[in-house]
Amino acid sequence: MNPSINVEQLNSALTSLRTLRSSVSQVFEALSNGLRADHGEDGKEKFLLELQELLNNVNINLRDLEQTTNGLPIPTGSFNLGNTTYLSQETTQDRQALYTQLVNSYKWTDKVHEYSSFAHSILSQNSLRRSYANSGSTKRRGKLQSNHNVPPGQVDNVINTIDRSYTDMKITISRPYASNAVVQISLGHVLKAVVAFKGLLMEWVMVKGYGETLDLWNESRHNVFRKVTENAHAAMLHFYSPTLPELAVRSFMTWLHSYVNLFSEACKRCGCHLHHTSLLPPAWRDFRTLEPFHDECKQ
Amino acid sequence: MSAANAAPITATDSLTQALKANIIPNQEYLLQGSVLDSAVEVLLHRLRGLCDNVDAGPETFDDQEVCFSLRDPNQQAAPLMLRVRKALDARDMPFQLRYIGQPDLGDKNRPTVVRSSLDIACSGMLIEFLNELGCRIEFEYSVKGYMFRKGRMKITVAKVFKISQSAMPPEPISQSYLVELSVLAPTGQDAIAEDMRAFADQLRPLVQLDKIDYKRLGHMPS
Amino acid sequence: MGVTVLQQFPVPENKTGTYVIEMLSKRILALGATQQGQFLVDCESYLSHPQMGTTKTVHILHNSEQPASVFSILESGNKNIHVIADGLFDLFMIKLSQHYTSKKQTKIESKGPRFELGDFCIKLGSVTMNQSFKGILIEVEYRPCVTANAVWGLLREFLQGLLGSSTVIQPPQHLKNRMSEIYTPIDTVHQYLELFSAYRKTTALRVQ
Amino acid sequence: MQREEKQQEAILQAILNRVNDLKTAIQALITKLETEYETINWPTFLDNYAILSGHLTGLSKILQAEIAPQLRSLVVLPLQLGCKRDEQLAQMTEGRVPACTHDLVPDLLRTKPEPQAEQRLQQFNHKASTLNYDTAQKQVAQFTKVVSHVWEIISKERENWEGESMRASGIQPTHNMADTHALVTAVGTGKGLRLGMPAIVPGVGGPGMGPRVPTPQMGPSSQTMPKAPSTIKTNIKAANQIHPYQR
Repeated sequence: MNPSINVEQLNSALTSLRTLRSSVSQVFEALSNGLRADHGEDGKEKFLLELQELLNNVNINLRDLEQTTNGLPIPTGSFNLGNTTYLSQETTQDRQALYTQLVNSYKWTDKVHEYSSFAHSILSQNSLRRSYANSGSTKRRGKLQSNHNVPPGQVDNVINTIDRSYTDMKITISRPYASNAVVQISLGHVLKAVVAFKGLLMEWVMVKGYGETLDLWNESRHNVFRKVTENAHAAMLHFYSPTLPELAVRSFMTWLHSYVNLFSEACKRCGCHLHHTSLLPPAWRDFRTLEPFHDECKQ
Repeated sequence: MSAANAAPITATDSLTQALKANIIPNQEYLLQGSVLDSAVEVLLHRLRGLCDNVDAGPETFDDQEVCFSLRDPNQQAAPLMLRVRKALDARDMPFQLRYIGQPDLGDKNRPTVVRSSLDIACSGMLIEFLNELGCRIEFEYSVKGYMFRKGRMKITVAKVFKISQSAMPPEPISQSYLVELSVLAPTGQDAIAEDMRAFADQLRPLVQLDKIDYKRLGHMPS
Repeated sequence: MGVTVLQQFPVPENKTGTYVIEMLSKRILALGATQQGQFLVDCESYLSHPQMGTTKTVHILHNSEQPASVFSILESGNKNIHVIADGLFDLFMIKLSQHYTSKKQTKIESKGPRFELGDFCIKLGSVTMNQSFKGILIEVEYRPCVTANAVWGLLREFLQGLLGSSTVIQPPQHLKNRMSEIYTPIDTVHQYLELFSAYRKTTALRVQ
Repeated sequence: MQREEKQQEAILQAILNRVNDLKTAIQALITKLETEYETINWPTFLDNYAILSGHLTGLSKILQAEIAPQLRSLVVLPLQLGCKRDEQLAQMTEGRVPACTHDLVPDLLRTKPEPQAEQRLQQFNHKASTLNYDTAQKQVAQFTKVVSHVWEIISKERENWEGESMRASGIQPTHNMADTHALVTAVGTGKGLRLGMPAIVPGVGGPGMGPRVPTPQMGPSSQTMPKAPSTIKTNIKAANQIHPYQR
């Protein structure tokens, strides 16, 4: 929108245009009606007088319009009206199907607004801060680079270094969605995992069995790997460190690597492979000692 | 739940059922021909236009076929011929074990060769298995070419090579591509043969697909 | 496909096979398992024609867990060569009937209920040959794991829990030298064949 | 007696139906010719003739068959002839025969060929019976020769015509029978593939070469007459142009 256009002026110009139009239509109306009974005897002259008066009116109105339009600033360049330009081309409202679209978009924006307000209220209570957006200290904000905006090359470097340090854990990087890495990990013949990164920030983990097909969203069909996935999410959040993102990834990978003995090592606490109720092997690894425990035995 | 807990039927029973219902494709309808190397591009073009899998382009294959024979212990019947086909370009695919019966050309009115055929996908140590079973390798060759589909019909255009013993590049059998049009179907579906004849006519005069009796040709003095 | 162990379960002197199966089913259901249908493993053996030289045996096995497959194991001397094929392999054996003849009276099968318990799959099979009851085979599969040596301790613990801690559980002969390899369905079939062959040698226990 | 009468009636009815069919077909043909001669589609018009001949053969079948022996023994005796117009007869014949006159009756009730025709037929019969066996044989042979020659020409033209599209654009034959047989035998029986056997030199001494090719094809043999196609083509075109039914 061009700010230099005075809306008041524009309004008055439009009003004078309207009066001009109505006066012109009065002229035509009088003309079309022709002589009427109330013109009386010498109707012809009266009629002509009336017509003259009306035309005078038109003249006056036209002058008014000219004056107001002269006062308007000349717009620079053409207006960009967007899709509304097409409005002039199709006048039947039904055929434009605008109404439903408008209603839908209104609903959308309404929903977005609602959700974002909910999200805001929830996030503001959440102590687990994974971004700097509201991390209090304004001083640190400037110095630190955010760890979800890291060049892909650096991410590759970090992950490849981790890959090289394990012989029985193979890590491959792919980037199916733009620049963010999706990392596939296969750990011996025990399990496969897929980790979605945002920069150097781990966002999602899914653990599956050796024979299963890997994807980001479908859960494993085996109970034990569903439990491991659950624990891996906990670990991902536990290891999160905004200041040292590399360390977070490295610690997570070390932790994940400890699952290499998922089936062969017994629980450190109860000494059994299978927990007597859940019938699961020790699917929890201590964050520091990496010792295996059943979920139920870890306290 | 009770229905799910019903005892599974034995494999033999289900096979007998399938045999009774006549749903096992054990007949091969076959037409054969060849096309000179110089004209193969034209043929491929035409097939691309005629066949179903156009959008994906022609499917290539590179197979090795080993032909085994198993002699009759009573020395009465002709030896059993078995063929094993393995894909050289996709090593993790299962082997294909084929039993092919005597070709039946029938009279002039029958449009295609009909022969009984069993196609079995096999994995594991098939070659060793057949060797231990008592089979002898008769000959082997490799075929490399293109595969097309048109409904149930399969059209292959392939070059046949001798397997070279040394590191030499494989030597082609002739200056032509072997063209085969075949359908595997259960017994008695002779209508498909007419379709095949109609399709073969569309490839004329580029390729002459015919019933060819290799047995008769093989015994002809050359 | 997870690692599977096949275990023979001794039938006490004065009990029938049906009784033992029922007892074991109750025990497994008490652990929280659900029954998921029935299973069937069968085996038919073909002997080579005497004029073909040394006798060779072809065992054809079907497993309802892999319903579209036919497992064929050729026994020649001390070598076992297996081929996994699709269902038409049975027709192929008919073509070979001149060369290999079926020993109908040794057709043997194991069938019974199939349970799922967490990641485990347990099958209680009663073995019959020629309609005569031969014994009980328990198949336990732990599905998440693919190598036998990693999961052996876990499986032993489970089996001992199921069958009583006094049971001695040894890895099956077939698995002993391939403990670190990836487990495939044919390994299960080999185990069945081993035990089926053992049953064939013993005389029939009693009519069920 | 009654049974015979009934039979006779049925046969007459059948013949009458056939004749009526024939009549309507002829009528339709005539109407078409008279009313639509400007817009007529000649191939469909020719179909009408086929219908006619179908009806005729149907009729003659009935007459030839021995199902009507009684009819042969029946006699039609014209009792009275006259020039007076007989309204009933005219109506029955739809105005075609107004009276039973001396002029028409011999033709209508004729059971034998015309005397002139009979005479000529006798002449031919006589000629045929007196013909020498050898000469007859010779003539038959000659005729067969001519027919087979024409047949040969036609089939050869057809062969060339089929290959026309290829050769017109200058493309060489695209397949070779010898190669086909070499490939099929190699794949089928392993000829040339077995160890220690000499390979088939492509095209030389391969199976199926020479005159023993089972299905004579246009493959190599048609190369012997490279000029023919063009003339044939023009001939066909010319024939098309003078085709009477082409519009």
